[in-house]
Amino acid sequence: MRKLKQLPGVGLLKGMLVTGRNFFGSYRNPRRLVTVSYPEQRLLLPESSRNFPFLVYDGNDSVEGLRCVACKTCERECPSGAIRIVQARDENGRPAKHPERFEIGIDACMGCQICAEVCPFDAIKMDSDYEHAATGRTRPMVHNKLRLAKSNTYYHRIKPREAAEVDARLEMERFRKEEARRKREEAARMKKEAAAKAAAAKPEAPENS
Amino acid sequence: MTTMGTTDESLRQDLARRGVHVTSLESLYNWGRAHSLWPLQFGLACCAIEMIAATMARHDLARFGAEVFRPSPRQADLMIVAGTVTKKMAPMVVRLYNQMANPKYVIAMGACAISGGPFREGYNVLRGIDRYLPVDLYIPGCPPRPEALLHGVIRLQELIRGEKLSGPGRSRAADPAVPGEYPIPNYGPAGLRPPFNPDLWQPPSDPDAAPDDGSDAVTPRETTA
Amino acid sequence: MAVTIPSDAAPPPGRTSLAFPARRPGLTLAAAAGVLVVGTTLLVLLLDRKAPGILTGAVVEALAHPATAPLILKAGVLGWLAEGWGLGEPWLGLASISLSLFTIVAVFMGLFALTSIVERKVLARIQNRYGPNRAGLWGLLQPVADGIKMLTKEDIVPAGGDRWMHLLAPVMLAVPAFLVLALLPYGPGMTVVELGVGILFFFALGASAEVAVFMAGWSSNNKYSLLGAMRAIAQMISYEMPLLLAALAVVMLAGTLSPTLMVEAQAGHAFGFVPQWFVFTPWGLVGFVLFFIAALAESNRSPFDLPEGESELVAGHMTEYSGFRYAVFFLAEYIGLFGICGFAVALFLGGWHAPLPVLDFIPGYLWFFLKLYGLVLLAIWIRGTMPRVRIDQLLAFSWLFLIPTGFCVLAGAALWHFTGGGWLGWLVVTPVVTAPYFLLLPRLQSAEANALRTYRFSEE
Amino acid sequence: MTDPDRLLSLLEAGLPGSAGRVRRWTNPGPSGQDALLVDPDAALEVALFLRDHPELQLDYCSNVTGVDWLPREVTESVTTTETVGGETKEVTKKVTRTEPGYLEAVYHLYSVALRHGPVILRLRAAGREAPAPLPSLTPVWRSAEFQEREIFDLYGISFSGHPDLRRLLLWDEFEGHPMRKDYVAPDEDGLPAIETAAAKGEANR
Amino acid sequence: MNLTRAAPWPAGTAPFADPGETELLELSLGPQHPSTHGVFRMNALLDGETVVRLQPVFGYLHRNHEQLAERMSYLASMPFTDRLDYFCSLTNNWAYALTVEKLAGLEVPERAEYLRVILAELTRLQNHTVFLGFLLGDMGAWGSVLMYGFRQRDAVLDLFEALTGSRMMCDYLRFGGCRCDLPPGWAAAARLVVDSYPGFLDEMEQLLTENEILRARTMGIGGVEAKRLVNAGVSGPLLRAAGLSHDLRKVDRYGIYDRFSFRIPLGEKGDVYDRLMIRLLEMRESLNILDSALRDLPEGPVINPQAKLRNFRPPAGEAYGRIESPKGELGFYLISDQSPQPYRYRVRPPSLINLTLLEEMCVGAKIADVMVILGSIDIVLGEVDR
Repeated sequence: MRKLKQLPGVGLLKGMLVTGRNFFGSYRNPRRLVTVSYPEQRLLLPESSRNFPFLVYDGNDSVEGLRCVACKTCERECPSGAIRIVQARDENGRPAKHPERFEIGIDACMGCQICAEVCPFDAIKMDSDYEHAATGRTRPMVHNKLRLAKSNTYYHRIKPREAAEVDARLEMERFRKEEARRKREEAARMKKEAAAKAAAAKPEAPENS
Repeated sequence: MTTMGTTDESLRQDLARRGVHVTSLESLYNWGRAHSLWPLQFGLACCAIEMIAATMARHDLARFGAEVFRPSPRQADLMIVAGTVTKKMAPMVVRLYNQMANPKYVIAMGACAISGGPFREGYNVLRGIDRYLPVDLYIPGCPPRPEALLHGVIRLQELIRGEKLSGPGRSRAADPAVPGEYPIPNYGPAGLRPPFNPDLWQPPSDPDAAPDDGSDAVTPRETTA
Repeated sequence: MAVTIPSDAAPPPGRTSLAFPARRPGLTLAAAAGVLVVGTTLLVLLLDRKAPGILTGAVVEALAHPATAPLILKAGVLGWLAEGWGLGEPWLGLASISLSLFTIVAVFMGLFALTSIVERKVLARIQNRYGPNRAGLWGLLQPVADGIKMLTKEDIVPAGGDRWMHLLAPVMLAVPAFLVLALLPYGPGMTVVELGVGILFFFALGASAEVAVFMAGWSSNNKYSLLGAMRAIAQMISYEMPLLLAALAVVMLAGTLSPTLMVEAQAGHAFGFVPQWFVFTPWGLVGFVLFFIAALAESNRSPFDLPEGESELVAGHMTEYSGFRYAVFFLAEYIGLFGICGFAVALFLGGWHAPLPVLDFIPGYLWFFLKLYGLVLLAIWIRGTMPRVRIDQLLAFSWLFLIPTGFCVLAGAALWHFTGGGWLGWLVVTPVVTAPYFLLLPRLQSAEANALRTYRFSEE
Repeated sequence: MTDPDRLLSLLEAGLPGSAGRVRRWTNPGPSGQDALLVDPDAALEVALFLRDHPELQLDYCSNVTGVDWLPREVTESVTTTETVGGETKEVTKKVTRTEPGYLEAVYHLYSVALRHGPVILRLRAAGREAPAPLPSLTPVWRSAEFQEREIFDLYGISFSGHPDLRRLLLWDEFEGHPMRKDYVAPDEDGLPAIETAAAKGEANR
Repeated sequence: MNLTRAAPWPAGTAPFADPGETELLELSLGPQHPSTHGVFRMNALLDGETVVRLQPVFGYLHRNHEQLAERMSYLASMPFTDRLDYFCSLTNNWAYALTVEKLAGLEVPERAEYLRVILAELTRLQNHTVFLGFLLGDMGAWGSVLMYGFRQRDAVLDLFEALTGSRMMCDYLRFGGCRCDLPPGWAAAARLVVDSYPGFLDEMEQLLTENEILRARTMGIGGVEAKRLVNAGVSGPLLRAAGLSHDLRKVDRYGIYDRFSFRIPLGEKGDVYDRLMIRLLEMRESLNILDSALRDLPEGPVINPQAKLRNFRPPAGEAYGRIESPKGELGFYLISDQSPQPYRYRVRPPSLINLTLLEEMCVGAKIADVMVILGSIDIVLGEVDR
């Protein structure tokens, strides 16, 4: 502990110097004046910025093109229980691979992106739109399937890097599937051919035996 | 009455387009209140930090004349319920609302204040402050970004500027039938008594059907083909 | 002290709605507009009654002589009243005073509106943001918006509070604050009420503010208000002493109790450029700092805003005030600040005198307001920087440092008088008035608090 | 230093007769944090010993918490000797019995002075019925004060010797102890329970 | 030495009342009050302005975090930990992830460990920055320091948002690593923020450390000797301000903290001024850690490939893990019964336990000091009440 060397009051003056510097600095130095005039100017959100989820659809139709297959993984994993999915049924009453209803209550959603993380089909992604203030609580706060569906183009616009990765991955998967299907078909064809060959050869067999 | 009001409004808009500004006392009054929304300095949880962030240098709520956060409810015009309202806290929130002077507005900021949010299954969490208070604006998010709060405040300003002072559809503050204060719930053995204020909120009869309160249209099916 | 307040801090929710019909603001506004229209019509009719040649003449004259423009205009109106209306002496005197009062009130109300927005903007800039800028051009209509809102807000008297005291307190605070303005010497011959004992009257009015604040705190039936009110009493009593002592030094040297004469005593420039304001003497400088610190405390400005004490007492004595009466409190605080800063200008900063002879062409009343506003800006700057002091530190600061300093200033002024100023005066007076700063101030805190601390670092 | 066997031997040396009242509880998981199961009657004594022993100096009680163990069905093989028809033979039977539930208070102790830990103390109340009494360790470690109040509030263990045992988080009129595993919050507003996986307890299943 | 407390405060009585002279005033501060940092309540008994007794009342933000977590999968609790101490979501994440990793015996890849250190130190920086502002606010300064603090904090939050997607509720760590890798340019942006910090700290020191009013308000206020603090479970900067070198980053050396060289600043008196200064000095040390962590950040995977995202069932057992969060020792205690939900999920909240000695710090001080002392403890109600 040593004696304070300076005169009393100097500390206060130093403080006033700092605030004074900030006062004048805010007129000259843009790094000091950090205000973003919100409705006119907006902060550029980083690509990973997230708020509420949306459903991605490919192609042009927001219902037919949905990637979601109603597997309900996100519904199970959602920590705040904000997702509700009703699986569609086809005319025979069998479960179909698309959702009849898909609702996200943004009045409960906490934007944790676990749904997007666990989705095996890259169908649900995080939107960065934040202007959702509304006067009502029920209709505006429950986003239904139509409202949730946003095109892949939109996804590319808000998150170009991520969307490109996802597209590449999906393309790869599709390619693999296609390859697998082709191989399967090839195999089936080979088998068929073999069988046909065998069948063709069959009549000869009894002759041999 | 309603048709008269709308004619009036359209006439005024028409005049405004031609450069004639008809300033009635009503719009002056609404303009004044819209630009002088002093919020109650009152934060409950995480959302309060984003509310504070909205008043800070980067977002600067003060630009809208709303930076005068008053710690005393008597001088506040706007209650931003920012954060989880627990059952233990709910009576105080209602009391604070009652202590505010008319005209007063309530913003439910964040998932918890709207519906209890991710915590709504807990035994001590109120599932939405609208069970006890009339909420003017809901801002979803967990927490909403500061910009979302600014957006909400701008929307509230628009609402205030569109308020009527007389006739049907007049604002809450101008309607003598609307009480200025609401009953304060009591602590019960497992929750609050009563669990909600039936004048303000009723449990939805059919929770499956999303009720239509007409406040926002549903987005139509998008097809570009 | 007997406090019989329900144990719950928040008052019971009952309330009394008062005459001001906040629930029907439209009606109120319509009535106000009606009064305005009728009043304007009457005024126009009155002006029309006689050809206002005298008035036009006065305006032309005033434009030609800006330094005395207010006086010329006033004389014109009075002349018009006397000639056109044949007003006699008692009435003419009344008209003269009313005119001055009206002008002063109008000017200071405008200044209040301006300051409320300037303060918010300056603080915003200190904090690196814009501040209010949406209501009107650059947000200049912000005070109008605030005013409209405050005027139309519901007015609440807390249940269990003392209703009439609650109603009267803001008025009691505002009236003395405005009365102070009548004593200020705005320019040569421009004091509204030329009172021989102006300083005494000023301190008497200042003392009445304490009563008003305590009324507000007591009548609110709220513990925070009560604590705030008690703080206010202690603070204002403690800080009136240094205020008085600093003023007394000026009284001694100027040899008068009239603010106008004090300003006149500071006329002229030494060596042709150093203004002979009291602040440029050693005792005057210390006295001015003393006066300004005490003025901040008297007008409850940061860092002495303890009665309001937002971080611990919510809003202190104003906690229960809403709407219009809260606005009156607000107004009274600012008017009080203007008044006390005006006195600081008159006593130490040379009143209406220009700092340099070459600047004499600018009218004196403008100089006065410039200096006054400079002090107000300084107060705002201080508010943007400093934390609040604690109540015991506040009182100790006054009784153990400011008041002894005040006596030293008094002694310094006496010595200055006997040495006749000059280099001898400087030599003698300077040690006397700065002694408390070196001797007393370091002892206000313990040695421990005065020491710089060093901190150890552990690698483990 | 915090090896339970070493602790037990120190305890036996310092507090003769503690062998029967303090046992080792082995943690089956990979964290390897074993605990001492302390008889409630001996808890205060043991705690003081652990805090003041120069070799231990467990001066820092970091965490205090309650655990509610529900009654559970235990199936175990019991071998008995039976005499069937004059012949004595060993018979192994599967017996299902219900192990009674109990409430438990767990203390995590560290030493700030000697930088070791954690030493875990477990105190078991006799049953789950309120008031499930346990001795309070607040007189030994002040940090237990709020945490024991919280356990009292949420689990219903009443700590004897606690200076100020009131509900910490909930209000006084509240009935029941909501952190117990069988607590069901009453449905207040007639709303159907929220249909979420989490509420139904079937996350990830 | 008697470390236990005095007798409880009997309801409605005034223990030191002298009926002949003064009447004591019972004042309820909160739950809505400008400087209780949220919905915290203190019942104070005042003799004039002097505090005679003071009792904290909790639970106004009790949102049943622990009960909800016991009904959820391990992963689903991660976003809830963000909301405990809502200033420091990443350190909360880390404490939880660390405990689950102990419980399940999971390894963390090296790059993820570095990322955790970087994010934890950034969190510490922004927490302490905001702390300064709120403390000055409690002293009645008109928001300037808070604004400067938030200006600087926003720079850190921008980094968090660019990496994790959210400003406050990051939900970034996963058991066995981190959720995703750095976006391009992140490290350079972080370097810029780190480089801008010393200038900010200099300015704050110029504004604060010599300010006479601040010194008068903080020196000799709220000090309690280290031994009592330890007994009361107080941790973090409070303990270090009292002169005890206890920092879990050094004591437990969790993560990879043993690879960084940093010092622990220690105070002497443990009063509010020391607490403020310790935090200022800690920020400088954090900058050193960040500097070397950003420099040495290795390449590699950010998550252990063995870690399962869904259907995560740790083996039966229990674990207690703790880290040095900006507020103090943040611990998690988990019991697993091999089901997807933890059988017992417990948070050891530093904010709550640091309040144990609040009354002792406040008795005898003025009512205005109570706010400053409370501010210097640096609580967050989300963590106090959970």
